Amino acid sequence: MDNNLIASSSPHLRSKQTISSVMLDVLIALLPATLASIWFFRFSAVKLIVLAVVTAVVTEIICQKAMKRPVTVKDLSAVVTGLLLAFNIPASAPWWIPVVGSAFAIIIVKQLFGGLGHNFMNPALGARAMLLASWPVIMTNWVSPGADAVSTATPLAILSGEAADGTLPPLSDLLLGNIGGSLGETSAILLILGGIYLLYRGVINWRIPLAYIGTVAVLTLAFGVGFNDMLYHLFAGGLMLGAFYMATDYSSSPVTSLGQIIFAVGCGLLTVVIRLKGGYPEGVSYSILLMNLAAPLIDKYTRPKVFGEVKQSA
Amino acid sequence: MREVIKLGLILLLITSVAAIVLGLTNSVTEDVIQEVEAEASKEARLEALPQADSFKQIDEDIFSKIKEENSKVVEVYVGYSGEEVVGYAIKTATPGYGANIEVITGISVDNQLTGMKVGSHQETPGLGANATKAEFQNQYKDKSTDEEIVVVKTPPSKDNEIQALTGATISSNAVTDGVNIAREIYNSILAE
Amino acid sequence: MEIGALFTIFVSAALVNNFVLARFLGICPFLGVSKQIETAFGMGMAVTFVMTLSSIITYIIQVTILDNLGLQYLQWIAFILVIASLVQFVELFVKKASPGLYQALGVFLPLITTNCAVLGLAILNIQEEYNLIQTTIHAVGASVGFLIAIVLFAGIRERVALADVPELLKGFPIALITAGLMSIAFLGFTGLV
Amino acid sequence: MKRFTFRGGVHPPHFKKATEKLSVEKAKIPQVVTIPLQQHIGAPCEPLVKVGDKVKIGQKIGQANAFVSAPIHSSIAGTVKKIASFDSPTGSKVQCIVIESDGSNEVHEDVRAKGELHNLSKKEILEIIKEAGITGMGGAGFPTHVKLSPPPDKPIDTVIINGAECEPFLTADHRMMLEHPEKVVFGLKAIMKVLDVRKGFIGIEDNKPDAIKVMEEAVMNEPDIDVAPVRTKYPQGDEKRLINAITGREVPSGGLPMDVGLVVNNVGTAAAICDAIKTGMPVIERVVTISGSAINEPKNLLVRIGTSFKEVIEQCGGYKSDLGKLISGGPMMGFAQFTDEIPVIKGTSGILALNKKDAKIPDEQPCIRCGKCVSICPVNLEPLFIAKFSQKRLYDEAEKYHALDCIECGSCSFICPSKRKLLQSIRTGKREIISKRKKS
Amino acid sequence: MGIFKQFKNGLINENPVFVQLLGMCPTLAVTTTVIDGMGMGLATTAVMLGSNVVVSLLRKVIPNKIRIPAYVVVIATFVTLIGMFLHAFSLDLYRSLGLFIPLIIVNCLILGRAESFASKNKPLISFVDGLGMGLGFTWALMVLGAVREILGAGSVFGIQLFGEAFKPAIIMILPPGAFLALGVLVAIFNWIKLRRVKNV
Amino acid sequence: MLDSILNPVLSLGGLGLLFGGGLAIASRVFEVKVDPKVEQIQQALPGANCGACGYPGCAAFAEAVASEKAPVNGCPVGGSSCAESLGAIMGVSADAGEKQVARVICGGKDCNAQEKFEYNGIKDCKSAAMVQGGSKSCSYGCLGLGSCVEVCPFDAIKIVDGIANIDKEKCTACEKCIVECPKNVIEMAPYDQKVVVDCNSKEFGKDVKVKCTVGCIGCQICVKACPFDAMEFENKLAKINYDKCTNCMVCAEKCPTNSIWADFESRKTAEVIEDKCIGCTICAKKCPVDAIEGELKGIHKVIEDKCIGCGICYEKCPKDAIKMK
Ligand SMILES: Cc1cc2nc3c(=O)[nH]c(=O)nc-3n(C[C@H](O)[C@H](O)[C@H](O)COP(=O)(O)O)c2cc1C
Ligand SMILES: Cc1cc2nc3c(=O)[nH]c(=O)nc-3n(C[C@H](O)[C@H](O)[C@H](O)COP(=O)(O)O)c2cc1C
Ligand SMILES: Cc1cc2nc3c(=O)[nH]c(=O)nc-3n(C[C@H](O)[C@H](O)[C@H](O)COP(=O)(O)O)c2cc1C
Ligand SMILES: Cc1cc2nc3c(=O)[nH]c(=O)nc-3n(C[C@H](O)[C@H](O)[C@H](O)CO)c2cc1C
Ligand code: SF4
Ligand code: SF4
Ligand code: SF4
Ligand code: SF4
Ligand code: FES
Repeated sequence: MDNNLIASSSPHLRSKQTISSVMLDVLIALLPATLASIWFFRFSAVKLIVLAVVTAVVTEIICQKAMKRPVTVKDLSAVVTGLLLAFNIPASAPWWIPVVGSAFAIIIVKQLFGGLGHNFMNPALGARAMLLASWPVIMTNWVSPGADAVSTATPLAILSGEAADGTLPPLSDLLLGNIGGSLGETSAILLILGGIYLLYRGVINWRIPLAYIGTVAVLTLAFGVGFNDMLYHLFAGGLMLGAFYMATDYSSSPVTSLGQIIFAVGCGLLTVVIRLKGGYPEGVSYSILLMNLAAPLIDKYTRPKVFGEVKQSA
Repeated sequence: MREVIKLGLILLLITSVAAIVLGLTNSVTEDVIQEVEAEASKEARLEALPQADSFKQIDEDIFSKIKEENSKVVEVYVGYSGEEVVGYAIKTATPGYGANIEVITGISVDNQLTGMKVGSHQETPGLGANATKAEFQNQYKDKSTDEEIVVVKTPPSKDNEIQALTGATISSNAVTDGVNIAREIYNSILAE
Repeated sequence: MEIGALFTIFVSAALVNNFVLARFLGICPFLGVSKQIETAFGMGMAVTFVMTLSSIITYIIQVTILDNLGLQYLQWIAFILVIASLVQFVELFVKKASPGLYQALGVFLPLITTNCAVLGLAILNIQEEYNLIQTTIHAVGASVGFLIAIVLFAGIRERVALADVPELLKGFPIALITAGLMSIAFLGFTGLV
Repeated sequence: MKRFTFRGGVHPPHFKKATEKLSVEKAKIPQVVTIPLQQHIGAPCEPLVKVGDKVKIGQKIGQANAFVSAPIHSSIAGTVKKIASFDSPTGSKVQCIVIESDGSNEVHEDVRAKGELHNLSKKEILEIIKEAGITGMGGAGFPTHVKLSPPPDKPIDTVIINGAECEPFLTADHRMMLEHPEKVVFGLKAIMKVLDVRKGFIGIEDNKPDAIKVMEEAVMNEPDIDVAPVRTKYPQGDEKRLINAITGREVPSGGLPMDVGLVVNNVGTAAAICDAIKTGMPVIERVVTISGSAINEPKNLLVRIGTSFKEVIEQCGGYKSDLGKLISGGPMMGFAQFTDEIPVIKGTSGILALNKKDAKIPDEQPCIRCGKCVSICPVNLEPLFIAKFSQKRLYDEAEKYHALDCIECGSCSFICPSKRKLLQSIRTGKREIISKRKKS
Repeated sequence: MGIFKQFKNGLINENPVFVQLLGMCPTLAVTTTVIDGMGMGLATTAVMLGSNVVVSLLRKVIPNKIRIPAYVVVIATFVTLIGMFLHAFSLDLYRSLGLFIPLIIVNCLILGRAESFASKNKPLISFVDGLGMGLGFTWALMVLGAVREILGAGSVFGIQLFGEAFKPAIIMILPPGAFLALGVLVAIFNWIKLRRVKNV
Repeated sequence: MLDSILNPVLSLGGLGLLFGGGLAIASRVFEVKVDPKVEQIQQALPGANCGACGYPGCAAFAEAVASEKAPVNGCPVGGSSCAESLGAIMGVSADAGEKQVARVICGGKDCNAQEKFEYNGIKDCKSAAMVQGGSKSCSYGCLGLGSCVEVCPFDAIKIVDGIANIDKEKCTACEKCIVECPKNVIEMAPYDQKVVVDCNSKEFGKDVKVKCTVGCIGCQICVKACPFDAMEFENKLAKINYDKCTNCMVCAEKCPTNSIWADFESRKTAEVIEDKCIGCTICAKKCPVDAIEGELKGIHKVIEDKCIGCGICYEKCPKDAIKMK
């Protein structure tokens, strides 16, 4: 008893989960899909993923040094951002696309707002939208999987009738990922697998993915899309990626349960509207971004009813 | 009440002075503006139909017939070289990526496209907006009016094909639509 | 007038060509009065009211006076006069008639005079050769777009105000960057309808 | 088995293994006790003795002059040595009476059986509870007789005995139920009689199946009393959560259990009532769980009030070498102490000594808005926002987010992956809000 | 304040764009190129010179109650005049500035200067104030235009700067680019000012 | 020609008349009384209604200024001149009286005071004070976690060696820090005050002694030492009556624990200007420490070693023959 004791405010117990463990879980969940994309797109996938991740990490370090803040790359959030950004670019993209994108994601979307948890917008998606607007040709040059990477159209582009010359691949290819598209939006099965892992680990909850995917399914049918095409809408494109990994991004989605459902339904609605009525064949990223904008409002107006709260009667 | 009248009058005075100044200036610049505008549109038409040296708006009743046939036509000018009719400059507005794209198509009386000029539009700079570039517009030159013009993404292999702007198929299609409408109008109404 | 075309005008004005985020109209109040959701909402409602009313009145003036007398060149000055007076008149009226409404909306009215969204809208209506119904729909669409943008913006700003934004960027710079990111998201509406 | 529960909550590791199988041992009677004159919520007591006075076990030495207060009794026989301020486990200095034992263990003559339950009137029972200085043994230490005198406009229809013991490490209530089920039932019946209530529940978390079984046997012949197994989840033991779990009623925000016709008492409280009636012995000792990673031999001890922590811990084999933190109470709600020279009081349900590693709370990282704190808060609050507002000194905003409804259970701080000290910020905010309210 | 100081005031210390953030709409809308920025800046300057002088001359005549409508009329008159001249003599600029020419009327910068400065000061100094503010506005617009044109189109004044290899980021000439560029520029401006204060 | 002038004049003039008159009437009809101050402020504002101040228009801003919710320099359009006139309207002139500044009355720097435990929590004094009253062994001392630093709008506070230190040049006496500090260890003292008791402990001397080497132990030596009766005792703690204190610094010299701070460097000694001295002996009589000697009618002399620099002689000398240096 001669040494000083430690004292702190209760509670004196903490759970084991930490930021890094959460982010590590996300990376683990993304691993199968990452391997698949490397399998399908060979070296170009490796190149893009490595560049995106390394740039994200390095910019984060530089930024935090410049702003004289503690360097927190160990929390792995920059790695997640880099990886997800890489998942959002086509395999044919030149080397500087992931570099510019990651830098934009980390600096403009994340660090300028104060870093982890303070950004109101999903960094990877913000960067993707920026890249898409800046270099639409590069960002929409989809190639088919395999060594000989020829230009193809994505299933959604074919569905929307934009690419008149394409034929729809069989659904099984869609599930496995043997289709044209960006690095990460290929294999629906593996993405869902990873998603289930995240659900199991308690990193994400069921609300956002389920409400999102459900809304898309219901609305595509309601818009008069046939059942079979509806399946394509679910498994093609970035819906699984978006629903499990990007709409669930902590920073940019609401924290309340009701809010998360509203958020996800909004994402679903916008996705369908953009896909079927808008200017792009794919609507996942923009719909998530748009709902990101609404997240603070949603949070504010979906405050849960406090236990025992009595509604004031006038 | 006195104050009300006073304030009203002062404002009246100021607005009147403003009106006088503007009226005077307008009477000076009005003609200039009209001239400049006319010059500008003539130049645009000229780019589409270089053979002509003067333009006249087409007769009302023919124009209304054209309008009936296709409402996307905005205006039709007859091009003269001296007294002789050498062709037509047909302005259309077709929906592009951003908003309507105005296209002036020049068609000579010998069934040839003499040129095309993209006017006001709201396409994305660097993408759809590249439709205003000469390389793109020149593709339409000297094509026959007989066949519908088709947009392809690869270098054209047939005579009636033009290559789309990279990454801007929608804009390319819209522009080509405009040209095709002009072509059809010419074929169905003007050629006689 | 078919409903579909009107709907197109509405959606286009509200989302695709959002007045604030795509057309850059009404930026000053957008940046200035967006620190809190409640005030932003009040501003948005006031703008909606004034834009709609002034669009209709300027349209009538254009058709009955300016076009008739060939005085199109007086359009700008006439419109601004109309708008300025209209706003002031409405403000006076509301202040007297309903202090509650004044607190909610009226206080925003003076700010609207120098809001280019109002004048811009009035001029655009004429430029686009809309008729009265289209003008009204366009005005409502544009103001709803303004309302959406400013309320979302205020929501985000309330959140950003609590974030550890670097000192240098506090205030306007971060607000502008926020608006920029919003504008990127709004690109998602391009090509809609 | 039907299990009751509430919305939210967390699952901290139990750590109960160390002591749950150990019967309660009687601790050595200390040579010196330091008895604080305020061990309860409410007004402090006036000392009834002077330095030099002789006192006996169970003798009243502190007089409660206010209604919300409870008398204090001597836990040993001996001489009053000092009356002065000392540190108490509640974190402030309190006036204490220091008594040195004379080794006689003489019991005061007032301590005698008060009669049979059915012979005693409500008033009499209440008076017995009051005079025995019984206060809530569940932690807060609210004088029980006050709780049992609800105003006439608040009819009570149900009593719940709180045997949830959801705090990790603690097993005092558990052992009490296993070893003296009859006392608990007796206490409950006494309470039911005072309140004229038909229905009684004993809520027990389902990680104590043996206690559930024993209690069920004990109430076999009591048609009005049911054992209600509740799901193991923190803070199941909070009275409002327990009420919600067992009866489905929601105590209004800012209200008390009696607003929905309920009274909740701790297992230990019930047992103390039993003792007070059957033997007349006031609260002079209580069961304390001594555990934690820096304790050599964790134990459940029956400790005299006023014994110093140090002495208690010595009876548990003392500290392991790397003591880091000493906590009075459980790890979720207990108070960290800076010395072990503080007395056990009526509300001390546990003494935890953690080693350096367990003592250290990890550094805060920025909130990543994972929303976990929101989804587990048993009161449906949004801890991340309240904490943020409080840190930015926006106390009005914090109040709008219902900061004052926080029950300080600490679940949010526990669950946060960013290790944010949410509850500490919320507490700061609450304090500011309250002091502002008082000013205006 | 001396004449020169008044001039410099608008250029730097109270720069309408970087410091006061006034007239944001034209600032953001017409800065896709340096030329447009300059055109808008100069047009605004011209209007401000005119209105400042006239308002300053009339400052004793106009009753307080209707001063705002009166100033608005004065400004609108000048804007219309500028519009007419641009239309007649510089059609291209007129077209690319488009809607934002009439909107000069509602640029708070102009009304603000008329109200807070010209209505209280003599014509000469009002003129200088207008010139300073106007040129301050102009250079800011040009800088913004330059940044956006270089990054978004790879050119300045329409002259291509880089070879084919440079793929300009189109976003810079789209609306988001305007917000982002201005945000960063204001931050840089603040930073420079801060450093100067520190060094002094 | 006539048409092209007449039409515009008629139509625009008509509009002008209509609106000018209309508004004038309307403003009469719909008149609502407003606070004259608001009106005044509104007159002084640019009236651009641009919203740059964050309020919806000049009127709203004016109201906010009038009710002191907005600062007088809140209008970016109006600039400094506008701020001045608003300031004049609002009458924000410095209030009379001696300038006060805030001062942390604790000397318990890292090396002087002990920690009673290792605090493991939020770096905020209010929050820390809620854990066992803070980790400093003295429960009255500055915790040094710098909450006051954060709230000071003028950047006047720094944490030096574990306790807060206020720069009196920067302090504007806004009292924000006083409100914030959970330990109530910040107090106002006159700007010119050169002697301050740097301790806040209300404990008994012997308790103070074990906790802090520079705490006031209540020995009352200072009370006896003070020649001007300026030292008082309150709650077992020495307290200077600033009205009586002459900044002579004797107390600080005498305090056995050095818990009284004094700015010794600025200490002065009196000196007799020989030319002016008429030998009235007033100074010698008044000097509390008998540091002046001299014969009646003779030139007086200050004994430097004895002089404490209290300045009494300087004040009392009828001939201004004493200077302080
Ligand atoms: C920000 C942005 C702007 C675009 N602008 C145009 C445009 O102006 N014109 C156009 O045809 N396509 C534009 N597109 C591309 C279309 O969305 C679509 O991908 C393209 O027209 C399909 O043409 P492709 O088959 O040549 O790839 C734009 C895309 C983005 C992301
Ligand atoms: C978060 C929290 C957890 C609690 N856990 C328990 C518990 O496990 N056991 C218990 O008896 N009381 C617990 N309590 C206290 C009860 O709410 C309640 O005060 C007590 O059961 C009342 O009985 P008493 O007055 O006899 O102490 C807890 C309180 C809070 C706020
Ligand atoms: C300030 C205060 C006043 C209370 N007043 C009453 C009361 O009037 N009646 C009652 O039955 N319980 C009252 N209680 C007791 C509470 O119901 C509760 O049992 C006690 O606070 C312990 O609960 P806890 O351990 O959950 O905090 C009061 C508690 C506090 C803190
Ligand atoms: C479930 C989950 C999903 C995430 N999704 C994204 C994402 O879509 N984009 C991204 O940049 N970072 C993502 N991150 C990483 C991290 O939260 C992100 O960098 C923060 O937005 C930065 O504040 C995710 C993290 C988690 C735990
Ligand atoms: S649990 Fe922690 S990280 Fe998650 S939202 Fe709450 S405070 Fe933020
Ligand atoms: S906010 Fe309060 S009640 Fe909710 S989890 Fe945190 S400590 Fe418990
Ligand atoms: S003076 Fe008060 S607020 Fe400032 S650091 Fe010390 S204890 Fe904290
Ligand atoms: S907060 Fe105010 S009183 Fe305190 S030091 Fe700063 S300026 Fe002085
Ligand atoms: S410049 Fe457009 S609102 Fe101010």
